Amino acid sequence: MADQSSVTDGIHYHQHDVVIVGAGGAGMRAAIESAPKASTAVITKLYPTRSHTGAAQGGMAAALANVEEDSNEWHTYDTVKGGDYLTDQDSAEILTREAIDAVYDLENMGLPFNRTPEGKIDQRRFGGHTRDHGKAPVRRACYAADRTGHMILQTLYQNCVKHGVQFFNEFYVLDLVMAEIDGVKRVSGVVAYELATGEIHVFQGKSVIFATGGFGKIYKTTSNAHTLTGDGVGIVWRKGLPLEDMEFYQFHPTGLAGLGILLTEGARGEGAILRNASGERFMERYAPTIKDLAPRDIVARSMVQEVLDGRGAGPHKDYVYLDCTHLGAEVLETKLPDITEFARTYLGVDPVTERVPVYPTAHYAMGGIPTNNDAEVLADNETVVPGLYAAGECACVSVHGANRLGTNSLLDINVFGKRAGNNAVAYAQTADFVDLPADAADGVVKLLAQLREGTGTENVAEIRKALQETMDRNAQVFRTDETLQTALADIAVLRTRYPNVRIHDRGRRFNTDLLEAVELGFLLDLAEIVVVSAINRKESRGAHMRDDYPTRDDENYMQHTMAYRTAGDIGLPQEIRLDWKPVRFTHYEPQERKY
Amino acid sequence: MTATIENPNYAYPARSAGRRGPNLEKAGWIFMRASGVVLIVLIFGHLAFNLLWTPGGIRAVDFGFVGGKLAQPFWQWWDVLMLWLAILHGSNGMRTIVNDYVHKPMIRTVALWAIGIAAAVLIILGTLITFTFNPCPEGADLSLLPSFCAEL
Amino acid sequence: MAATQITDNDTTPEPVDSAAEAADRQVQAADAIEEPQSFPVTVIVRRYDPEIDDEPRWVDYDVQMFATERILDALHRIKWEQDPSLAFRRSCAHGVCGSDAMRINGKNRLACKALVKDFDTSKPIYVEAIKGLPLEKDLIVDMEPFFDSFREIQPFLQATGKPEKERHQTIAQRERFDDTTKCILCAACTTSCPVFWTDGQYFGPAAIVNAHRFIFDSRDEASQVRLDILNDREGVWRCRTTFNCTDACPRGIQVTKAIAEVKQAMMTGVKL
Amino acid sequence: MSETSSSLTLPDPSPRKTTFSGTLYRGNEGMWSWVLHRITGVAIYFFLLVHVLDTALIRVSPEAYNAVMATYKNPIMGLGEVVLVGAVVLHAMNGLRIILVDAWPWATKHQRLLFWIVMGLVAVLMLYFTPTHLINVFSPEGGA
Ligand SMILES: Cc1cc2nc3c(=O)[nH]c(=O)nc-3n(C[C@H](O)[C@H](O)[C@H](O)COP(=O)(O)OP(=O)(O)OC[C@H]3O[C@@H](n4cnc5c(N)ncnc54)[C@H](O)[C@@H]3O)c2cc1C
Ligand code: HEM
Ligand code: SF4
Ligand code: F3S
Ligand code: FES
Repeated sequence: MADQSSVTDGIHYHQHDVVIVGAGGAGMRAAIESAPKASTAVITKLYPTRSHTGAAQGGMAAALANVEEDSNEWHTYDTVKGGDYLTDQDSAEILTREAIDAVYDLENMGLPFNRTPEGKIDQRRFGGHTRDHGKAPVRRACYAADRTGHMILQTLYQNCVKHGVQFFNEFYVLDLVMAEIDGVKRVSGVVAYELATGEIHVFQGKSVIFATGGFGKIYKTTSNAHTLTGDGVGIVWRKGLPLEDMEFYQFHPTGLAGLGILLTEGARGEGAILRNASGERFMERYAPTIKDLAPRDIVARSMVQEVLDGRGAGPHKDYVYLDCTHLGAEVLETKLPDITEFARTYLGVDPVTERVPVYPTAHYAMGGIPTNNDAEVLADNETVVPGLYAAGECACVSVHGANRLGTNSLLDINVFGKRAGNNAVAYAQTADFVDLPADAADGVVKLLAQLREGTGTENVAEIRKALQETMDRNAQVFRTDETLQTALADIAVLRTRYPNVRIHDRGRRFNTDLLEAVELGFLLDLAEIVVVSAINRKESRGAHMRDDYPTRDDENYMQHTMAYRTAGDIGLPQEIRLDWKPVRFTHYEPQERKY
Repeated sequence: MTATIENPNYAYPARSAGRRGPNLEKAGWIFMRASGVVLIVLIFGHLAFNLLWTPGGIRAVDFGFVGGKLAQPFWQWWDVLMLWLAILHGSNGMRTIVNDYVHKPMIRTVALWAIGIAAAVLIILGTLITFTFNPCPEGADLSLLPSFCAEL
Repeated sequence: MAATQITDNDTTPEPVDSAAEAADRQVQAADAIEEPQSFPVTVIVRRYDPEIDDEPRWVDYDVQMFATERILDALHRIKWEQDPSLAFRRSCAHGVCGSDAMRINGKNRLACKALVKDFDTSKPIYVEAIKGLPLEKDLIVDMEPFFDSFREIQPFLQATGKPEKERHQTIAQRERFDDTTKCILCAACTTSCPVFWTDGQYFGPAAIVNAHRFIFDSRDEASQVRLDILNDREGVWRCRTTFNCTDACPRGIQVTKAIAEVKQAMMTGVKL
Repeated sequence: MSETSSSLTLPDPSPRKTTFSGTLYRGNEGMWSWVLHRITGVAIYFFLLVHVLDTALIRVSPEAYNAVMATYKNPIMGLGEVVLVGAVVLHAMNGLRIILVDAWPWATKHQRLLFWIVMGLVAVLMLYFTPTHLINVFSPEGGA
């Protein structure tokens, strides 16, 4: 086992067999596999229990059939169809097959799921999950009240404590170190910035797993945490590795209007209904079979359509209602206590007696770092980067295709987190360390110095706000070439302003000012890729709804977008090359998506 | 009381081994409650009898009065029990408080010993006096003694 | 997107109409209210930069706030518009990650759950770091001692045998420890505890809450181990039932009750 | 292998400040009842030390004992006795509250109400005790 550390020239060097970046659900699930077998370091910019997995509410899908007949084949079908057939079907099969063990693993680790009267794990309905290929909604989501993600995060952290996993808390990974050996790019380690001291740490690892979560902060209204700035995805991108399907960003239908705080789809799973200003249950018009439990892209789109058609509620007619009043206080207090409280606290609306104003909120990145089914990161459509893995929301396997089904992400982080952990250990047990180049830390040192010593006058918060606003306005649920071009032009301007940002905090300790500037850099990079990929996809599929190309175009676009960075540096325009990657099919022929 | 130190005293980093191991905290906790309940009866009885129900209250408390009480086994046992429980209860409470606020090991040791010694001395002294007490000491001014001394 | 005419062929039971109507009226009434107005609020933050300051100091900031906003928004406004060097932790911004416990007007709260409207804004709002953990910078404290206590109580399920599927548990058994599963390890409770402030040695309510979560889990077999750990000089017996923890807990956990249950389990054994 | 990063952070160059305590923590009934309990407990403790010693004088001589008892009869001490009895009553009643809060879930839940009940009981008891006692203290010599 390698587990050493030293200091040279003020830079700390550490060596671990497996280095995991991120301590959310995916990172910690991987750590639980790898820590008992190999020296493992988990580097995380947040204390593990602060990770945004803890915010997930509704549930985790698995065809346990505890309350109703179910099969993982149906689950696969739903996942593929939910993803508007862009889902890689072999990956979806793995996801749904291993789902069952993933849930039992968590239960055995201690997760307190809600129970059926027989003492088994209880299950509830969720959008897009159906029995027998779309016949009716099915109870597939395993849940713990409306804090399933909280319980998953806590349980995984608890088990990391049990295994003595070594955490480096509040360490921001800012760079990936790779070396080319015999023409093959290999991973050598990562470089991190320690928030508490401002010191630089280089972690050398035989294998490195990225599990850094999403990047919802490219949008203004989002269910995502302030810290979800897509650092991991941005780092990989800056290393010249591709990103997949970045145009597919999911908008969750029921965010608290104006705030974006999420109200789980589990509410609709329990029977809540969406209504427009006149009280009409409008989803009957858009998805007659499963109505409010249609997949998110469809529901979000329908809601926006209602508002655009003038049927929105509120003083500005800019939201619709989630009606839970008929569920009764009992169901709300026992099965949906947290969201009930959110509505009361943040909107002053009591779901027991009042309808809750809701509107779609930026929620989940279907795209990200491309990996194969073994969670290995891809350098192009096929070539893996030896030793480099990615899992969780930052990765794109792709099991979610063009639109993720609710409860499939908590599943994804567990199934592919586990796979990443196992494979990373197996690799580390056979491979050697790749030598760190002497200048391993230079990139980060330079980046930080540039920002810290900048003498410009630009304000980080202002640029970020402008970015988020243009993204909200122009690259949201409905997109057109025109809006996307506007967004692109705005981002280009913001990119030129970015190098002139001024850091006011010149200190070393807990310099959050500096880090917000670094994070903004990633946001700018990623937002641009989202927009460029979206412009390129001239069809509507899943979460990507082009008003100017309102139909799905399987002939030209039944393939994944692959974006590559060909040039660019901080402040310089980046050059993005787009390419395609075929979708993998097994059993399911693309069909028109009706619910 | 509530305005205490900003930062924990790093002379004791997070629960050092030296402060671990078997202890009597549980017994002490139960004792505080049990003795408290009994003390209510004893102390309230004591106060009521001496200050409220005896005509004249505090004015009437003198050697004669106390001597008269302590001549009876009932009050002897009452007072001794009260003495033991109150001292033990109070001392244990003081020990808690010292542990809470006195962080310098030297001073803490001294304070804890002082509480212990004071408790031992007072309990022994009080018990001995109650049981060896003579309400009618020889050669004393009869008017100061309990009335029954006159009959001797 | 085709918007067909409004249909009314609902197959699922409709909510009781009166309730829906009532809700509607309420909402309509709310709709009539004018645009919300922002107003100035003075926030006084206790700043401390160990690289510059010998001692913490209070700094005043004036910010424009809306009644529905949170104290976290005020801090962001200060950081983003006035003084970017202000340091504090935060992430989720809706009370589920436990990052931003701080002392606001003398009480521990999550900044993201403290709404401006709940304060008397004619007076300044005081914001300072939580008490009893080493102050690192501004509103940031060192959380390691806190997590040390948490880790010490063996906060993970200990059960022998590997069941084929799930371990069974009745709804009632699951309910028994539901309250304490809600903990987000924000430390608001532990750092509101007067006993903890005295020397930082007390395990603290958060550790006990998390022990409780396992002690009363019917699947766990190590309850006694945890009870022994907490039957310590610095364990449950140090709790003086001051209820600051219960009042501070942003998740509404009945912390003192949980502590009482752990004490009782130490005396009479675990009753599930 | 340590579990956390703490072993890796460098020790602080400057010692941490422990000077300023910030604002007073604004606890509720539970905290203030504990503050009162503690203060009264300490007060009673020190009185008890003295009280055992003065009572011990009965072993010395009736004169000696009566001499100290005379000081207890002084009006200022008489007022002090009211405060002391108040402390005992408060400590005792709150002690009962603590016991209930520890043992009985209903009381745990309603501890605030119980605090005010305790305050009420203390007031009632003191309204009974104070006049009776002060009449004795201030009544003319030999009024017994
Ligand atoms: C409000 C909400 C509700 C949801 N509900 C559900 C649901 O009911 N069902 C479902 O299936 N899915 C749900 N999701 C989606 C799902 O929760 C997330 O996609 C999933 O939890 C992501 O997990 P993760 O491990 O990939 O990332 P995260 O949990 O976000 O963790 C990211 C980790 O990476 C670390 N990190 C990031 N950048 C760096 C860096 N530069 N250096 C070091 N560390 C870094 C962070 O510290 C963190 O530990 C929900 C999401 C949200 C926002
Ligand atoms: C009259 C009946 C009494 C009752 C019912 C009573 C009850 C209690 C209880 C239950 C406690 C424990 C508090 C806790 O653990 O939080 C306590 C503590 C204490 N008691 Fe008493 N007590 C009584 C009399 C006395 C007397 C006579 C003294 C003084 C000699 C005294 C001194 C103390 C002290 C110093 C403490 C510690 C306070 C603390 O730790 O905060 N008590 N009492
Ligand atoms: S018990 Fe409540 S206050 Fe304490 S850490 Fe947990 S959530 Fe925070
Ligand atoms: S604040 Fe502290 S004293 Fe007990 S009731 Fe809570 S742990
Ligand atoms: S920011 Fe997550 S709890 Fe406040």
